[in-house]
Amino acid sequence: MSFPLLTATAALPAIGAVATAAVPAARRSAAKWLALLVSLATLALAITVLVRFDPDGTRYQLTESHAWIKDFGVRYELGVDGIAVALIALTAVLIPFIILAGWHDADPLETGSRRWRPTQGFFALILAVEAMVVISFEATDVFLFYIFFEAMLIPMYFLIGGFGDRAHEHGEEAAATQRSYAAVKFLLYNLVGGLIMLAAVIGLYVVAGNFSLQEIAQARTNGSLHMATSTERWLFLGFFFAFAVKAPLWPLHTWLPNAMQESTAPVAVLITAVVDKVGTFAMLRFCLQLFPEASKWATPVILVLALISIVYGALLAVGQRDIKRLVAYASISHFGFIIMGIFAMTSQGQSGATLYMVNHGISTAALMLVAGFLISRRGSRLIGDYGGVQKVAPVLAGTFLIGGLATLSLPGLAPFVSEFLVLVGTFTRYPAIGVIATFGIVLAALYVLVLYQRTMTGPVKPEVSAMPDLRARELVVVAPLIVLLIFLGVYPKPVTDIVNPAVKQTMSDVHKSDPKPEVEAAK
Amino acid sequence: MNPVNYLYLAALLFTIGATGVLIRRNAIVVFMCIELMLNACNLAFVAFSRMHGNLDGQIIAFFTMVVAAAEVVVGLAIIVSLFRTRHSASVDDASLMKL
Amino acid sequence: MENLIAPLIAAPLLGAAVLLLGGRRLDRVGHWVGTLLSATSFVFGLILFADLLGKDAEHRTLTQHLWTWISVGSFQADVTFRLDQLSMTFVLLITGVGSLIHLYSVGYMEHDERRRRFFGYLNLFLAAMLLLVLADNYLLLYVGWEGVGLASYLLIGFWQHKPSAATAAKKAFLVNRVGDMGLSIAIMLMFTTFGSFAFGPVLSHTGDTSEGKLTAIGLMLLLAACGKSAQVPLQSWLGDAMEGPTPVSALIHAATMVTAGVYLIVRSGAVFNAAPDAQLAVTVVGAVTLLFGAIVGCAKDDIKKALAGSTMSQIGYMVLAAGLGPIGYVFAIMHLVTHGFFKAGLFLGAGSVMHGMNDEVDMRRYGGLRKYMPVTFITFGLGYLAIIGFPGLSGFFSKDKIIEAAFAKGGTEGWILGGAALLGAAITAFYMTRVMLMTFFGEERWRNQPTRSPQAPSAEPAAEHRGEHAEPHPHESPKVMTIPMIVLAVGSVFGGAFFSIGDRFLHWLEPVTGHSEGDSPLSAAAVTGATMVCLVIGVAIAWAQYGRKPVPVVAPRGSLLTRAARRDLLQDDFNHVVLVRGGEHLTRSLVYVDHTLVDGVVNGTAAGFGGLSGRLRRLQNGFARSYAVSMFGGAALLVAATLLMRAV
Amino acid sequence: MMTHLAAYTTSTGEAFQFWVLGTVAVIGALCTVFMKKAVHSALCLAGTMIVLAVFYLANGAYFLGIVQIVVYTGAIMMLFLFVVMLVGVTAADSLKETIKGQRWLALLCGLGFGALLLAGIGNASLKEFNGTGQANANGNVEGLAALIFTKYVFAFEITGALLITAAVGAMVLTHRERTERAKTQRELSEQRIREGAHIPPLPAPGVYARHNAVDIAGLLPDGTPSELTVSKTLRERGQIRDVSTEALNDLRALEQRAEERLERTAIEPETFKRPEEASK
Repeated sequence: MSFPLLTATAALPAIGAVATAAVPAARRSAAKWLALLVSLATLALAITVLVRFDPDGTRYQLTESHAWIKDFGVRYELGVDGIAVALIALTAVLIPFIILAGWHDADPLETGSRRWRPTQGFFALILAVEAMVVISFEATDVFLFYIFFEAMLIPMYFLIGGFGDRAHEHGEEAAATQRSYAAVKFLLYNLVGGLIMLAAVIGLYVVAGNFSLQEIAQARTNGSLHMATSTERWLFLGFFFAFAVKAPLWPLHTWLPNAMQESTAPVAVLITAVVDKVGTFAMLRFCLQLFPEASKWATPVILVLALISIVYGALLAVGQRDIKRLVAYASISHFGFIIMGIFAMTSQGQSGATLYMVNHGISTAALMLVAGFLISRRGSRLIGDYGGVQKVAPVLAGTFLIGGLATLSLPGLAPFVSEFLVLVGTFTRYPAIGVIATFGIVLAALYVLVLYQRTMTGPVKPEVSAMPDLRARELVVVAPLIVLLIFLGVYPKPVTDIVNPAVKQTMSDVHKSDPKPEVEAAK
Repeated sequence: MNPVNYLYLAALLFTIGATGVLIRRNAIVVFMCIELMLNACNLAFVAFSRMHGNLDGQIIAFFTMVVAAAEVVVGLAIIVSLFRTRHSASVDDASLMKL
Repeated sequence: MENLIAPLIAAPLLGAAVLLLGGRRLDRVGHWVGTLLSATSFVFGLILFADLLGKDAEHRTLTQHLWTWISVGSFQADVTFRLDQLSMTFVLLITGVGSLIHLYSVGYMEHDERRRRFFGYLNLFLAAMLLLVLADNYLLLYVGWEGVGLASYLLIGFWQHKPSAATAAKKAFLVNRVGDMGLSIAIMLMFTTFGSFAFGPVLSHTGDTSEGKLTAIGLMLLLAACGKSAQVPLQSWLGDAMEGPTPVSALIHAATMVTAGVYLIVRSGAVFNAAPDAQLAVTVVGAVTLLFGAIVGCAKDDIKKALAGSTMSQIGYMVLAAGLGPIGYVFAIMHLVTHGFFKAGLFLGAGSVMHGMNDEVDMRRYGGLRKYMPVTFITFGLGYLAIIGFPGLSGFFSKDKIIEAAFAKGGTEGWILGGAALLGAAITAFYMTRVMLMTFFGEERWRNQPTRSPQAPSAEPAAEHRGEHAEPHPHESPKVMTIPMIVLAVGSVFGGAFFSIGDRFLHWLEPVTGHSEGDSPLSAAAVTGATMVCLVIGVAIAWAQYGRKPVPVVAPRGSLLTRAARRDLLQDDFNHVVLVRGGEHLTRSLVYVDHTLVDGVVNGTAAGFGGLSGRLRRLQNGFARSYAVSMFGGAALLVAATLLMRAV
Repeated sequence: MMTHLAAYTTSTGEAFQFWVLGTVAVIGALCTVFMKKAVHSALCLAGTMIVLAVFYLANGAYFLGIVQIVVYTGAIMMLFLFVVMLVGVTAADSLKETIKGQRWLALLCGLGFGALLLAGIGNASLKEFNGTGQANANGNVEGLAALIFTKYVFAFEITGALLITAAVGAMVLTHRERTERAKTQRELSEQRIREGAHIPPLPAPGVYARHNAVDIAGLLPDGTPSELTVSKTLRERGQIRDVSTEALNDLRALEQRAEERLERTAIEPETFKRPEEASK
């Protein structure tokens, strides 16, 4: 391993963050461009990783390993499997769009109404988040992962608490208080999860003697490391709790709507499309590999919770009056699908879940960013304040509709593939749960179409009559995402090819194999 | 009788002094109580020196006295300046440690 | 030759892409581009048809594999097309009738500034429908299936500024989604049962599995069919779908959307053949819908809604036939094709009438129009004769066969179904005659009537441009609209005869669907006779009611049944009360629960900690003495500790 | 306990002395704590210290005994009294507790602590008890000196440093350097005018000709005493005698006697009460 590619992929945005923060206050636009360039360079690195990665090769590739804290056997160990590669690619792809979409979100306002918002800080924080997310996708050392899993919260906290919508129905003060409430809620929620995980991490060290995922997993599989059933279960719960908060899984979800509602659209995308993925990813990588038996033991409960998330999230999305909250609850429903796919313990389910992470990232980004553009035009997040936008801003409405259709996973768009895989994967092992989960697609249609109808159709409201259509920058943001949605919808092979081998590995970790069909008609 | 009683007495006096410190509000009286405690300690030291048959205990008691003297001097000075500023010698008036 | 299948779909898809992304530049030529591309795919269809005819009956199946779509473990979904006689039939129907409707729309939508987008949607509709009928596996079919749903959503809600249109579109999509749920569950069941969901493996291995499984699959497929084909209980969207422009109604009702369900059932014939219970369910649904639609059709004063009711009932016929198994499949498809002709003709005619009447849709404000729009009158009349099954016209052959087949099912079921079919025929005759009389005969009720009557708020912007609100001036529509009507009229006159002389259609389709002659308790002649009698009765009653005595402009209150029928037999009210209201309450209460309960627990914990720390803060009262007390207590504890340590 | 301390006993004289003086010491200590006025506390403490000095002597710590009397009772206690005078002899801080539950907590801790301490000593194994006999063989003072200047010499030096520091600290704290020159009479008067303070001389204390003591507040026309008439210090010490009612009561008595002499029945009540008192 000559050139530490993975380290570079994570380090580049980190350095970029520092550089961006260092740009003098007057040169705001310079900071923006710098951040954009860094994110694009990171994308290039991520693509190199994608290319260098050989799906049929060994499980973990491009590995790096250096001793770090000898006394506790903590090592700086990086390595990627197919799942990680896919998610790194997703992150690297989304960040440039997020930056571009938030181009003016952090500009200081001339009016003294709102305190000066440091642009440099905004973009630096976004890059910092990217760096941490990437490295936590790469880390194969539990302790290393834990550190960045937690450290992620710091920049997120400032992004949520520091940069809100310019428009707020209850005026500036209310906005500030609600923002800080949301930020603190986000922080505390995840800190509690992280704390419990820390206890589990230490417990793991006590049991296993080191933090290396590969070594422990290997020892687990060849039986050289035996855990008492109760120990394994407790450790599993410790890890799973943290990931379930991050994911988020019902009933640990209530931080997400506040966070997404109060933060600007790009940050909301960052939360739900990038950061939360770490939680589901970690379930797949750590929970299943380190504690296979406990995972199987907990599967029924987790599946039921996931099912509740799906239906519950969708129903609440229907009941929302706030566009962003609606999207947030929709995401909760989708995370329910992802977790269900992971714990269905079938190759379809887990490949579908991984695919779902990618697709959900893209589709939510598309929907949420367009929603953000809409909100920035009218200056309100309330659905009731819109109407007839389709007539004045057809392109905006069209992209919004496509994003919505992706969210309701219309066949031909990317999310359909993953959602159907998850459903099939679940159905083959737990038919009842699969059938109930299918109701989710009806509810999804309901909330998306209601949202579209109330905002875009009907007679044009006077407030929106002067609304401009999408600008060039905004089109640059949305169009590629839509193209990506359609492409992955009709030709998901590139992703599945990378993911499938990794999923096969995970399946063998938990000693599970797909249930055989009743009639072998496929041949 | 046996000299252990001296120790009992010392303990008793010490306790009384301590309680006084807690109960009284007048800084001067508080100081007196502290003196009382110190003296109780001295008595104990002296009794110990008698037990062990060497003079170390007395030496310690002697040092205690010296330190007590110094402490009284400084303490009373503090009280005086306190009284100068806030016209009272109550320890409760100087409750600035509150949040 | 099979390489022509992909272009067949690609052409309209390309059209949709170009028209929707093209922007304003294409506004002037857009409609012609759309029409041209759909015509192109019709031409491709014809070429392929010729090719198929060239082969002998057994080898008339072309497949084209493009790429592997999804491949995870044993889950293999390919993008593969399959063209056999069944799909060929549909391709011709869809592209043919579709192209005619395109042509018609050029005139009909002339005054709409968003015409380009309209044609884009039309092309999308065709593409989705073609994908549906050409797919080689159920998952790909599902793509077309939902694509049709999307296109219908876009077209029904084309006049989005009308809340009613937007709502109708949403309703259509949602109701279809319920059906789609059935389809996806069916696919999952197939996967777990057969390890595949491609037509080949599934349909050829139905013998290897239990009947229960197959029944489940069948019922799920039926649910899907109900959604798309507007069968009871998922029919409620069809009536509202009339909010869309009339050509859309024609397209949905004649060529594309509603026929999908029938296609699905016939395509999955093997499954149903092996699951009699599912078949029975299909026939029941068909029979019920047949009567339901007919009754609704009788009560509507809105010409489009009346035709919608008739569609429902005609599709009911087809579903009924499809449910009868091999004895019915062919006739289901045959009726589907003929129905495609005459129903399209009827709708285009209706559109032409509205076009001439400032988009007035209330038949009670028509009357005596035959003088003013002769072409429309004749074509509409021929369509009318066809649908009521006038001897010699296409409806006569196809419907007659279905009724025969229904009787041929045998046993009491046969009698019941057959009876229902006969009754349906009578009612059909009644309401179609009613439409005919109210529209083209009687005195001219539109004279000195302000148009835009309250119960017909469908304000089409085309009319708003012309801005006519005074008394309408009925006039014949332009050529571009009448030509398609004429073509369709021809089809609806001769189609049936052409198909059934020498059982051409039967032989064409048999290799795919299979066919068996049931043992009918009645002779074919008897059935035909009975049908004729019913027909005459229906027409007679209609004449008695609407022909002899004048039609009141304001609808009479009518009997209980009439009023119920006007409200779609209260099915919408049921939905509204149970689903909509209930759903609203559910979501609202859940929002409350989420805020107070789930979030309340969290915030409660936080508040609890806050309060606790507040209490502890009190200890820091700043009095040196109380600190001293704690110190002293601590000292005491230390002493105690040391003593204890010594003690033990 | 006598059993395993049989090795060593003391003379009955010392026993008698211990019990008598011990009682005195304890009483003194208690008084120190519970006396209302600081002066009394100081005096009681002095007593206790003297008793302790006697005990030192009895324990063969002659030097300490003397030092105790001289330094403590002599110097330190005088210092205390001096400060008490400075702050106010009769500044009686009421024993009423202001901090809730402080007293009970204090007593509880005290009792618990004492009990524990006594118990500790009780079961401490204090077997051998060899007196200071040979330790004081060649003089107690010499012995101490030997130790101080050999073994504890560093500690001794440090204490010296400590004492000096203390002395300096005391000076720093108490002695205020006058930085600006003193204000002249004129300036003071001008300042008074500027601040609009009480300009004419303060009213004199005393009522009528009967009470002219400085601690008696003069009465205002309505018979209420005026704060202004007594000095600030007295006011702060709360040493004001209110005689506002006395004069009236005397008058009442006088009239009553006169009436008795003239055989009239008293109509008014016996003593005249100030209105606000009556309202109480």
